[in-house]
Amino acid sequence: MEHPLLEMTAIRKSFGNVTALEQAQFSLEKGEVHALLGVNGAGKSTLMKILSGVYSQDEGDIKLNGSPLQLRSPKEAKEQGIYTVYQEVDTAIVAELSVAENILLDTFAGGSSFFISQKKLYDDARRVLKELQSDNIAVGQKAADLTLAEKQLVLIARALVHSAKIIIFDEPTAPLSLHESAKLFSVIEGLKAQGVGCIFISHRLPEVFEIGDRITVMAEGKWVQTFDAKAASQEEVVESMLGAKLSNELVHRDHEIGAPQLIVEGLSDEGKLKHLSFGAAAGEIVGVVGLVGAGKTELAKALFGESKLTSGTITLGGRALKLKHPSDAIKAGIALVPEERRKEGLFVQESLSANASFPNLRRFSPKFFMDKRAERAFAKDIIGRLQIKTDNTETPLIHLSGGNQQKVAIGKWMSLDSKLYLFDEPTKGVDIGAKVDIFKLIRQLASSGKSCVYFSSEIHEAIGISDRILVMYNGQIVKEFSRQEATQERILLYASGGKEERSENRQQPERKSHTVSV
Amino acid sequence: MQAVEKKSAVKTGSSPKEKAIQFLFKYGAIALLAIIIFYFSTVSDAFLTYGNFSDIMRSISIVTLLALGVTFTLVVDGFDLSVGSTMSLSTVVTASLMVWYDMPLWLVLLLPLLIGVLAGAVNSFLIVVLGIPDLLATLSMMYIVAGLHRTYTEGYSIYNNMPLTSGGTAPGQLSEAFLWIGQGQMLGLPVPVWIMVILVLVSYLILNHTRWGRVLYMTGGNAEAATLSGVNVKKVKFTAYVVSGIFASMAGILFTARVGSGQIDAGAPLMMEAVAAVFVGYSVLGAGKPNALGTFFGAAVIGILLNGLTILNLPYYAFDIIKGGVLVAALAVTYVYAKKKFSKS
Amino acid sequence: MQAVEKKSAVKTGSSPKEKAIQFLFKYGAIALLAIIIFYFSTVSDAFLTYGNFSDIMRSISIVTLLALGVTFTLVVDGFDLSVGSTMSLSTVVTASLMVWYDMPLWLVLLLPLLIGVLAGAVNSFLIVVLGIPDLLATLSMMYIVAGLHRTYTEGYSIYNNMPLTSGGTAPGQLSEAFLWIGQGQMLGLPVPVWIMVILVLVSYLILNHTRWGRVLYMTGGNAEAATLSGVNVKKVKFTAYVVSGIFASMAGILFTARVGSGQIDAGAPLMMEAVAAVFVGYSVLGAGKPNALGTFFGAAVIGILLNGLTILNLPYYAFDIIKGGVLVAALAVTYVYAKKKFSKS
Amino acid sequence: ACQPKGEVSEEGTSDATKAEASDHPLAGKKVALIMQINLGTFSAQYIEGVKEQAGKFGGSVTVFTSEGDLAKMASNLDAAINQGFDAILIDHGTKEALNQGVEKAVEQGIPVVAFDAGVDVEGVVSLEQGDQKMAEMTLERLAEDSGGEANIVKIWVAGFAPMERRQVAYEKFLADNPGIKEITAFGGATKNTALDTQAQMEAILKQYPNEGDITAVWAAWDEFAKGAVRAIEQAGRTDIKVYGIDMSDEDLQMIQKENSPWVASAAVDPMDIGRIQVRYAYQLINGETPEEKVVLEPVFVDAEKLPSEAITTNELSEYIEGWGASEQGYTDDLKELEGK
Ligand SMILES: Nc1ncnc2c1ncn2[C@@H]1O[C@H](COP(=O)(O)OP(=O)(O)OP(=O)(O)O)[C@@H](O)[C@H]1O
Ligand SMILES: Nc1ncnc2c1ncn2[C@@H]1O[C@H](COP(=O)(O)OP(=O)(O)OP(=O)(O)O)[C@@H](O)[C@H]1O
Ligand SMILES: [Mg+2]
Ligand SMILES: [Mg+2]
Repeated sequence: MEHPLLEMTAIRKSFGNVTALEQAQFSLEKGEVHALLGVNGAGKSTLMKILSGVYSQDEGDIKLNGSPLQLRSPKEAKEQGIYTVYQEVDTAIVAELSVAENILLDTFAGGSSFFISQKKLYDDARRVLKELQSDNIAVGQKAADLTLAEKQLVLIARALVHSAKIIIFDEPTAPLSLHESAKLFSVIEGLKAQGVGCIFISHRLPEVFEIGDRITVMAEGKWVQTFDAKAASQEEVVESMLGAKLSNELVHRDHEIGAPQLIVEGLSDEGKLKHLSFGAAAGEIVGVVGLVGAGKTELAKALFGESKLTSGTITLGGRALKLKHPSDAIKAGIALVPEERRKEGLFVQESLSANASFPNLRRFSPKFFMDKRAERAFAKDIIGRLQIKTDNTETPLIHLSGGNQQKVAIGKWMSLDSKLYLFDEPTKGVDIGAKVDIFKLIRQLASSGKSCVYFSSEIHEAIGISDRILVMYNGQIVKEFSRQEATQERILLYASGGKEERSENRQQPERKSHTVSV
Repeated sequence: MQAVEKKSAVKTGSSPKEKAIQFLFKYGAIALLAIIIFYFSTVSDAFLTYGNFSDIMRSISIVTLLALGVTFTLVVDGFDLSVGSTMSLSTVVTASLMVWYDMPLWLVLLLPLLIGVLAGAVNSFLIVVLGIPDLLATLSMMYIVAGLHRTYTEGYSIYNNMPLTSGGTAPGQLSEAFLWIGQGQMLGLPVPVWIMVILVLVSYLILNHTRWGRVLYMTGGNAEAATLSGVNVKKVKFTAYVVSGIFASMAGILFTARVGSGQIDAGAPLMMEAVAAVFVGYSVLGAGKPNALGTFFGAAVIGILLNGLTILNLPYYAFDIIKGGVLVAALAVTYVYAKKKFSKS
Repeated sequence: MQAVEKKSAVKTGSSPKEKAIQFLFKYGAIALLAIIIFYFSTVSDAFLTYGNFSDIMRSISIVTLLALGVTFTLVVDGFDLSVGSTMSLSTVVTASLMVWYDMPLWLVLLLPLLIGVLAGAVNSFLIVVLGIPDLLATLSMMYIVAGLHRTYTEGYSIYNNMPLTSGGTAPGQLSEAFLWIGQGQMLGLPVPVWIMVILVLVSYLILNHTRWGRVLYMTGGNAEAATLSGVNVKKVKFTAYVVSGIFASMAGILFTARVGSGQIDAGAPLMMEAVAAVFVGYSVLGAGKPNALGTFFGAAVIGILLNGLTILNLPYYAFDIIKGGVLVAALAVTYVYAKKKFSKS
Repeated sequence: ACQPKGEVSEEGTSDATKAEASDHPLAGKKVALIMQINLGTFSAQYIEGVKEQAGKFGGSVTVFTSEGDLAKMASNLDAAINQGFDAILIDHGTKEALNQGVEKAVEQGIPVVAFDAGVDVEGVVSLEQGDQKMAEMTLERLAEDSGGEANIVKIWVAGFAPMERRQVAYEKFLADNPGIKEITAFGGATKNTALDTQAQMEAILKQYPNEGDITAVWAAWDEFAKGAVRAIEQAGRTDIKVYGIDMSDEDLQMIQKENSPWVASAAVDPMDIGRIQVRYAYQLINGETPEEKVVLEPVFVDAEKLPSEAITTNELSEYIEGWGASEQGYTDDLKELEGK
């Protein structure tokens, strides 16, 4: 029999004493789309980075068309025809350069020509964008001016420039709308037809089943199982990913919803937000969902005094607020757990205790001088209450795992008695175990009478935790669901700008359990 | 899209090499200083005397004040290249207030400080409001303030009873009380040393043991997170630059009192030295960040080296090699350690 | 972790204010230069003459070479503070090779370039291998190289038939052929102007029209992306610092040829000026980033201003105010525009 | 720009001379002053001398700054030629850097007068301080004061033509006076020369702590002397005397201070240098051919001769013979021009 296009066997990779991959394996045929699934941190990206020459494996073999291969740099991988669309868009885009230059970026490092003709550059870039049906993107503009989705398309275009043998798509659809995803799939179909092998990583199961031929599941750095996409069911795959059936144990609530607490009316800002009105009661968890780029983060920041409002009012506990700066919001009793915790929420080089005490320093320095004992005591208290895994209040946060860091980002608000908590994607990049802890925490806050607003693009999680769900699309709230009404399909429909009248009959509510994203 | 969170490979030093690096990081600078002092004292009896050390301390007092200001801006992740010029301006203004205008001492001490405040305020306007990066904004200010101070004196240094361009001689003199600040003694130590020690301690207390210090460090560590924790980052940066300006003008006042005249361009050469002192200070006791005690220590190391090398009769032109070498060593220890600690594999 | 790049609300200038800012960003610098030239030429007939302009061009040639080197390091998102010292070292070495050792011209031109390569290599060792931030590494190198060049000459400047410390006089002289580089004329233009123009054009072509240029800009724009595209970022940074060192030593050679002797500390005052030229260059034609033509333009603006201001008989001590003012204006245009464009809602 | 008492008009060009600009052939001339270094009191006084004299002749002065950079100085010289000045004065610099420009000026018929620049072009008047003489004057006094037996510290730096001329005299003097021994020498022309010298001198004093270890300090430049004097004063060492060269007004204040260790200096009045230089320039403008090498007579300033009350260099001529009263460079024509 002919050799498979690609074969990776018994791959091991560790970073210091973290083992990211152990006994990982993967294979790919010509003209096949092979999907790679696994929870956060399962090692998907790491495996692909080994394949693309960013890391080199500690152990294990890679064979291309049956012949063994050592990939020491991204350049060597490219010389073998292996191209990658990286998950973290901004690590691969050079914002200062033009779109055309970004698309043809790989040709600069290894190329042979010395002078570069701008015209040829633009022509080549246009040709590829046309293939992607995205020739509305001007090739001369700076990449910095693109939207996230457009940047993603540029990265995809970059892989298409070359006659690739293998293209790795690491979560390419995360920032794309349904329509844009559909365009991408037709491109992938085209690649298949040309005999290119595609590796496709995604957390959205439906599309994995739509585009994939085979599905491989990874967990904890190991290969778990490989399915035939036509034959397998979504439940099987999820079970294989989690090592257990997905339980709905979260869906328990025992607290009372009280009087209205937050009232927002007609809120608009200078950017994306247009005329939003909603509210949240004491003890209520309100989910705000929407696709990436819908404006959830903007809304959270607007409620926190981070952006300039052009109209609208915010009332909290009966008091109208004028928020010029986050400090006003904090004084009024609002806390924000921001989306990008390392950038916006935490001081990762500083100790846990310094982070925990920071929003309310006055409490820890009654006489101007810091009372370090009180600070440490408080940090210990937080560690206990949130079950943060660390041995010491003075360790810099950079040594904590993502989930534990996120707990600190929440815990730092515990020194204040806030009325309203805003959570922006609090489970982003957090593993399953920590996720459950965080949900519990949010629940606890709600039971003690706080209002919580939960911003997320993980729709099923929002359904799980929220009492009420608002759907955002393009800076507006387009629909409100009670928990009972909310299904993933209905929400997704509104979130991608659709309306229910036309499609309601086709969406089968019982498929809810199939469409799980992890 | 999530951040790639990387855990440090090794938390507690394990291999001997790691341990050695960690030791160097914590005590390297202090060990180095001890060795230097020991060496010089074997070479010359004059070195390890009370008198010589009080002279060394006095000789570093001006640069230390300047460096304390730089420390504050570095703490908030800024950078102030204009301190040298601000010090020059303050030097000539201080002298001119006495020599040209015969002003009372309190005004002579107050007005230069206001100039420092103003310089800091303009710096922060450029940085915070216009959004010009710190380095570039303060570089421009360095030129502007230097030009202003020369224009103010028309290129002259200012000294007692100097002749005026308009004819006649200047009415005033630097008063004894004023000169005492730079040249006097108190309780067995030169007054500039007292001033320096007090300001170092105050800066240390503020930076390491008060609410403000915490806010400054946290702002420098992550301005965005500080904003979202309720800190007005603009105000904090403003404060840091103003403090830096004030320290620079105090350095200028001290310089005038020490030298007994308002020398033109006095501060320019001290700027780089102050920056060097702060960075050598990074490596003290493993702080790895700007800190007041480290800054003092950095200035002291450089001062002691220069003093010792003069005693050794090393030619003056080799001093810069030593100065740069110490700086590289301190930086290497700090950053090689940091790289090990937060290594990206 | 990703940068928060938000789209400008308005892509094509819509409100008059936006348009004005955009216009300023693109043509502000050039308009300013035109106005300056026009103004000076109305004031003095001597200003707008061929002779005066060729003199201005010659006067900026040295600083432009230095600034081109700085441009390369800034393109890769570095910073080279050591160029001034490297230039000083190259100046005295060039002169000494002729005066002390009577070497043939080709060696006299080659050896200083090797010194530039070496300085660049040490810089990149500190930065790339040890991980010391660019600014600090090159600051240390600034001291070390400055010390080295003084030690090399024992503090002397080097001139024809100078007396030697060992007794006797030096055997050599700066040759006519060598001096021609700095003082000669060719096709109606001074030789230094030819050298400058050629190097500016070569730098421009390399940076903007070749593969290498893209690799350099790419590395500076996003080192991680460059790595993923197969660029060896360390090598690229290394190259940029070496190029910077070479430019600095060319500036030193040119200085020696222009001045006819190896002056000590010749480069130190030019460093800041070179940096200023590069930053003024950011604002030319809306580049918003370091670029060779902009750098030349920046040096020219400063040179023309200084020339014109002397014609106006402005006091010499006020020049720095103007220099700083131009720098602030250029920076303000660049960064206010950048802020508008990527304004954080 | 902020000096008090601005009653007298600020620039050299006074109203009185402007009125006659039209009727005298030598009136209304534009003079360019090209300087290598222009900071500090010495330079400021020198500029003032130039402006004063030019003002008296009804001319105006433009100062070109070079910040110590010879290349810039050469460029400034070019600019001055282009801009059509009537005369060019040069202060310091080197022959190699300036000869080309000076030749160009002479070709175009622009008179050039250089001070301490080492320029040698035909038709150019070169002024030079009597550097060797100044060194000799101070050293002789040193020998006299110490009775021929002394341990001295030399503060000197290489790399400047005047410094090197002084060094020649110094070495000859040591050879001739075996009783006088140099125990150590240092010195650096840094940007903060006086202060750095002070710190280094402090270290030297620590090294030689006993009375009599050091008899005297010989400073080849007043910036060095200033630093040394401060260090000695603050260490309370009354046994060490300081001898310096180049005295500016600021130094005078230090010399006059009670119990100052600074006992003598030799110098040419910086204002006089400026004045004389302008006079020669006007001689050249006037078509005369003065001698091409002019040595400025140094004056020995002896602390003992100074009065107890503080004086400035403007009044120094009352106590020190020959100060500020140099008539060098005057001709009858010039006297007449000034007199009007
Ligand atoms: N450079 C690194 N240094 C240290 N640890 C790393 C590094 N890169 C990845 N890891 C760790 O390796 C494990 C696997 O990460 P990887 O990014 O491959 O997961 P993933 O399956 O792609 O997850 P996701 O779905 O969130 O993208 C994680 O525990 C991660 O923290
Ligand atoms: N042009 C862009 N380039 C790169 N990243 C972008 C761009 N636009 C938005 N992003 C990133 O995409 C994410 C979502 O953007 P935005 O804040 O507009 O929407 P959102 O509704 O909050 O989405 P999210 O689901 O991420 O919370 C943010 O992390 C933002 O940094
Ligand atoms: Mg991943
Ligand atoms: Mg968001």
